[in-house]
Amino acid sequence: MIPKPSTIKRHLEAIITGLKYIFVKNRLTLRYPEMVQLLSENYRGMIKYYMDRCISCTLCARICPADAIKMYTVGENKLPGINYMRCIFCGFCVDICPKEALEFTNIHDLAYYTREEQIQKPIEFSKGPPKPIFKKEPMKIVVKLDKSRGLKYERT
Amino acid sequence: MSEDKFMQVLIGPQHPGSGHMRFIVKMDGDIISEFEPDIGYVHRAVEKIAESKRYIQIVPLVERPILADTANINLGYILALERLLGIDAPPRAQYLRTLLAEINRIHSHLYGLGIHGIMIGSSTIFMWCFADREIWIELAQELTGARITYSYMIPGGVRRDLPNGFNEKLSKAIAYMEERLKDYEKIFINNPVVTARLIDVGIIKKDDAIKLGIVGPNLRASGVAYDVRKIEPYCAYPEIDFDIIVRKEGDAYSRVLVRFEEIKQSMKIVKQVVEKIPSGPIINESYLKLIPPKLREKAEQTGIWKMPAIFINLKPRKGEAISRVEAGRGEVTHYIVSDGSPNPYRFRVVTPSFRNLIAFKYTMPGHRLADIPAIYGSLDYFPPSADR
Amino acid sequence: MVFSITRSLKSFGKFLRRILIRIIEKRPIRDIRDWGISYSLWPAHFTTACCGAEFAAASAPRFDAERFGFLPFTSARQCNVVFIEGTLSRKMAKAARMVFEQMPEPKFVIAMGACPIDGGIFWNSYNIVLAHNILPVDVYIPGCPPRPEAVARSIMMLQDKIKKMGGAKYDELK
Amino acid sequence: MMSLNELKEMIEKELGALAFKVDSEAPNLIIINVEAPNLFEVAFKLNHMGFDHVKVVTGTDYPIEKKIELVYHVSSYTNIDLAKVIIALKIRLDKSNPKVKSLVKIWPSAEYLERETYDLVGIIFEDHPKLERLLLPSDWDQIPPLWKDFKIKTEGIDA
Amino acid sequence: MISLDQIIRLIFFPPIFITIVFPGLIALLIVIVFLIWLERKIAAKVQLRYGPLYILKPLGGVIQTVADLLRYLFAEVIIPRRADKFSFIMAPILSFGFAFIPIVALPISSKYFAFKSDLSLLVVLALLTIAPIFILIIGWASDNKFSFIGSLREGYMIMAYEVPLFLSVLAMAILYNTLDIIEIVETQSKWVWGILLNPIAAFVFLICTFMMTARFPFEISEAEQEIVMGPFTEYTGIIFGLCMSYSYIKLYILSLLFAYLFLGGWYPIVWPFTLNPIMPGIITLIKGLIVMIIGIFLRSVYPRFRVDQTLRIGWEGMFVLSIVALILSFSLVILVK
Repeated sequence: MIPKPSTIKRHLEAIITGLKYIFVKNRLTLRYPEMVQLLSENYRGMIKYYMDRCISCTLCARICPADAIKMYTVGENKLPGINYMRCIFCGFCVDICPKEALEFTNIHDLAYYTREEQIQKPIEFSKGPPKPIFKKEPMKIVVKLDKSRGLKYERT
Repeated sequence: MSEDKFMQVLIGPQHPGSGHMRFIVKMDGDIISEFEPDIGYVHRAVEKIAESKRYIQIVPLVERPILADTANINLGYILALERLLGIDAPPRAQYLRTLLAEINRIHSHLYGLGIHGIMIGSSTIFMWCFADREIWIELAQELTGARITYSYMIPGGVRRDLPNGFNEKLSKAIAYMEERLKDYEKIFINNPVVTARLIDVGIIKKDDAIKLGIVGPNLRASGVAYDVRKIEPYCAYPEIDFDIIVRKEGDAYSRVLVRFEEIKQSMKIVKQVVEKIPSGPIINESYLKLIPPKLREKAEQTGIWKMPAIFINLKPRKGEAISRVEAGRGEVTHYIVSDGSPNPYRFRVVTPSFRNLIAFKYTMPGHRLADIPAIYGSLDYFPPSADR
Repeated sequence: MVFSITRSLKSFGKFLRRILIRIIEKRPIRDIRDWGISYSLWPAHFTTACCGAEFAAASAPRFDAERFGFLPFTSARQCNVVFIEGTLSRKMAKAARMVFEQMPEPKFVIAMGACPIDGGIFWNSYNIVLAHNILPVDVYIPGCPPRPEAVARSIMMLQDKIKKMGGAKYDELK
Repeated sequence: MMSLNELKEMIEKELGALAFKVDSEAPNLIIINVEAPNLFEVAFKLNHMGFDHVKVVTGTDYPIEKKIELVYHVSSYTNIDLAKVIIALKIRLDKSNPKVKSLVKIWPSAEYLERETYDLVGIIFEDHPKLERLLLPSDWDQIPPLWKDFKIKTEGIDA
Repeated sequence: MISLDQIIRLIFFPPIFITIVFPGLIALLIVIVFLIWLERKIAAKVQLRYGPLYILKPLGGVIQTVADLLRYLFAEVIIPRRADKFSFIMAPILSFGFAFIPIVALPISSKYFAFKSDLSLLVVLALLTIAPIFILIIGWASDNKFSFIGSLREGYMIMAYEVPLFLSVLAMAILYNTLDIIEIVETQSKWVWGILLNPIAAFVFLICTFMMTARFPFEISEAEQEIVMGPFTEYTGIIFGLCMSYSYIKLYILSLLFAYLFLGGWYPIVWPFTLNPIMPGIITLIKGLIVMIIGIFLRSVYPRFRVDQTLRIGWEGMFVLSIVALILSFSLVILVK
């Protein structure tokens, strides 16, 4: 098989393209523990619950597709609590709440060592999701789209 | 034939080239003589669970199996449901649906291309595709608030309006992508090793493609110009100009090329959508008036619409509806049988991957062991969606 | 005669191994080992379900888990982490157990996504198995699917756990 | 261009007495009810008309009537006119003995769809090239999961 | 009582120094650690990301491979029940050993070498060709279908690369009129580098090197997506570490050989390298490293060929080209005379 000229050209093109990327500044990586992307306001992350606004209408528990929200009896009221082991972050509960007692937060980067700590009863639920722990204060960045580099990260 | 002549090789499910399935391969030397896909490793009983769920709760449920292409499968379900409910989405919502569906098609195709790349050994194209996929995911996240499980379309409309400055971002993304696709061509599409691996491998002839009933880009690569977006236009597609990409060869390489060209077509559609999008409400009037006025005012400012409480108890008429939608990997068919209660009586979804499954059995024999990943990748098969 | 020799050889081998483990479990060597393991977590190529898409995104350029020395690798024999990426169906659970058993000690399990933790939206399916019922899970990542950042966080948490608790659990030899 | 009604009439004429009821439902559905023994012949004729592939095979359980309804959704790739329509070919089978002749010989595309229906609904397709478990584990010993008497657990909204 | 002087003299005694220090074991280990890291890093750069980083952030994670080796060292060694235990353990060690032995025949400079032989080039090549045979044994001993297929592929690959490799070396031997590596380098310092004299032979040698060491696009015997890890599928722990470094050792030796044959070896010697007879070796190493880097860079450009395509390249491409290289050498020799 004597390679045809076009084959050689295509080999060269592929190698040159590869070489080009070695020398161009183009990294797309969000260095996660050092940089944290500020998700937009409407990001459907973990949910914060305002106990004072809640009217115990049970709509959130009834729409939850994964049966993650359950109504707990607290004193005389029935208040929602969430089970993050099941939550699928569809945000239906927030969207159907007529009193805005549930609200999205943009926290969605948590992991746990045990299963038990992922169930939040109403009182814990109203304290909001736990803040992710960082060893060093991370740099908060926003994502911008860019014509030449795709994604660009800018400090806020 | 003596048993000794054949060697049975079991590939998967823990295998870098198998995905969530197992291949039972009978080998005659290096040549495959029998190929049987063994699926069901991700069977989660979507159809059974759906019977225990309310109609609105099925929206996230149908998305899960076909995670790489959630918007399209969601759209198909909503279309079927709307047919049963007898309502329609306002024009702006139709355009927004089209927008998300096309953005999703782009990143779904990039996903497929990337997986195909790694299957034949090119880690670079995998990484590139997954990198550029992030740009479209970022855009979709801006629009819907989630990375890939959008749950964006609801009966009678969509959940969120177009955010500010979206058009500008989109045009930047398209400009970037067009540049990048040129590099894709150089390093992958035209790479002599890739062409050597893919050309004339895994040929599905036009007649066979029709007979086996395969769908999507795989069908179009075999020379059948079938695209639900043209055959039975839904959402905003009737008003949008785009081409169906068809190739005659039917081999693995042409399937790659069809997908590659469809990315360009999708970008063309997305451009038109944001130009033509009309103003107006994004949820059907009949649901809109059920939202408390205070929340409605707020939603008009923020663009994040609330759901009316009736969504818990959607009761469609008694009867059945079928809808088809062209998803990234091909035609998705949803079939709902309703008995008038708030839960569906029978919910059936046939995903493109399940219909493409048959292609494995009839294309693989006669090829070499090394061709399995090359053909598998070119079919863009997504096992969870086949198993449901 | 031959049997007794092999038996004594075997017991001698066991004895040697025990001594070796004793030495390894001593401070400086143990620290070095745990440091090495924590920066060399190689998950097996074993996608159980759809969370694999986000797992791939976590090793893809934008989130690049390889920064932590995290390299998805081919065969279970050479890996030390098994990522349960989404739902474990009954069929897959058998495979998952097998993959886990094939891996050499020390090995770790991360359950990714709502499905393997508590079923997620599929909690009432007839065909799923929960990860903690069949495998000793070290870290749970909630979400459906979890964000790639959460995957990176789980890797960091696992590294912390290894450094704190020690990498190896040579249980059956003790 | 052929309207839905024209096509319906054409199918009625073609099938004659084989189909006992032909319905059309907007925008794209034609429903043909068939007796089980006639199914193979009807399918043959439809295939001849140009409906060349099966999209969906569905089995629905109706426990009160003790019937299982089997639906083939059929359409065309080659003929653009026919492609715009989906045909639902419906057969009612006894739940005690859900047996029907497989259509794989006419529509090879039905192979895995029928096999799945066998797996999940328990309909036995005679002459099917490989009627084995597909999605369920091979040691599945309960009743087919998509029957209504196969109950899955549900939870209330209270903890 | 052995004095310090004696110890130093012992260390710098060529046969010991060459096997243990440079280009032997220690240098080899450093090069492998560096090379695997670099491979991941280069691929990462082309793929728009960082690659290994946090293990040693100021230096870009250069000791990543050390961590991996440590993990291998402390991992449990599993021997499959159905495997042939003796050959399962011995074959990787022997293949590692036979891949390693040729280093002894590599000279550092014209004054510093383990032994001088008229046939040192042949010794290197002959020893290198023994190692793949143990890969075949590995495949048989593992009792795993993927290992078996992988080792068969390795066997096929031997067919593809061995003849062209030898022919291209022969072409150079004809040009230099010797089989002694030292003489070859000396001859090049008088004329020009071999790569300019016979570029075809250099090209064939390079491609065959990549085939022999399973670099992309010829990474066929370990094709991940097809046959998992090829022959090494069943290996765990430190034995797998040996298996993994096996192809890098071959790459190391063949790259050094390429430097000797085509890039002028340790010439030109400039000032700091004239100080002692070991220093010129560094020049060879740098030249060899360049070849190795080309090899590992190709990973980020190419997918892999099929085994039948590689055989075709070997026989229809490389074999023909190596014959052309032979003819070129002959004609050059005749022309000069």
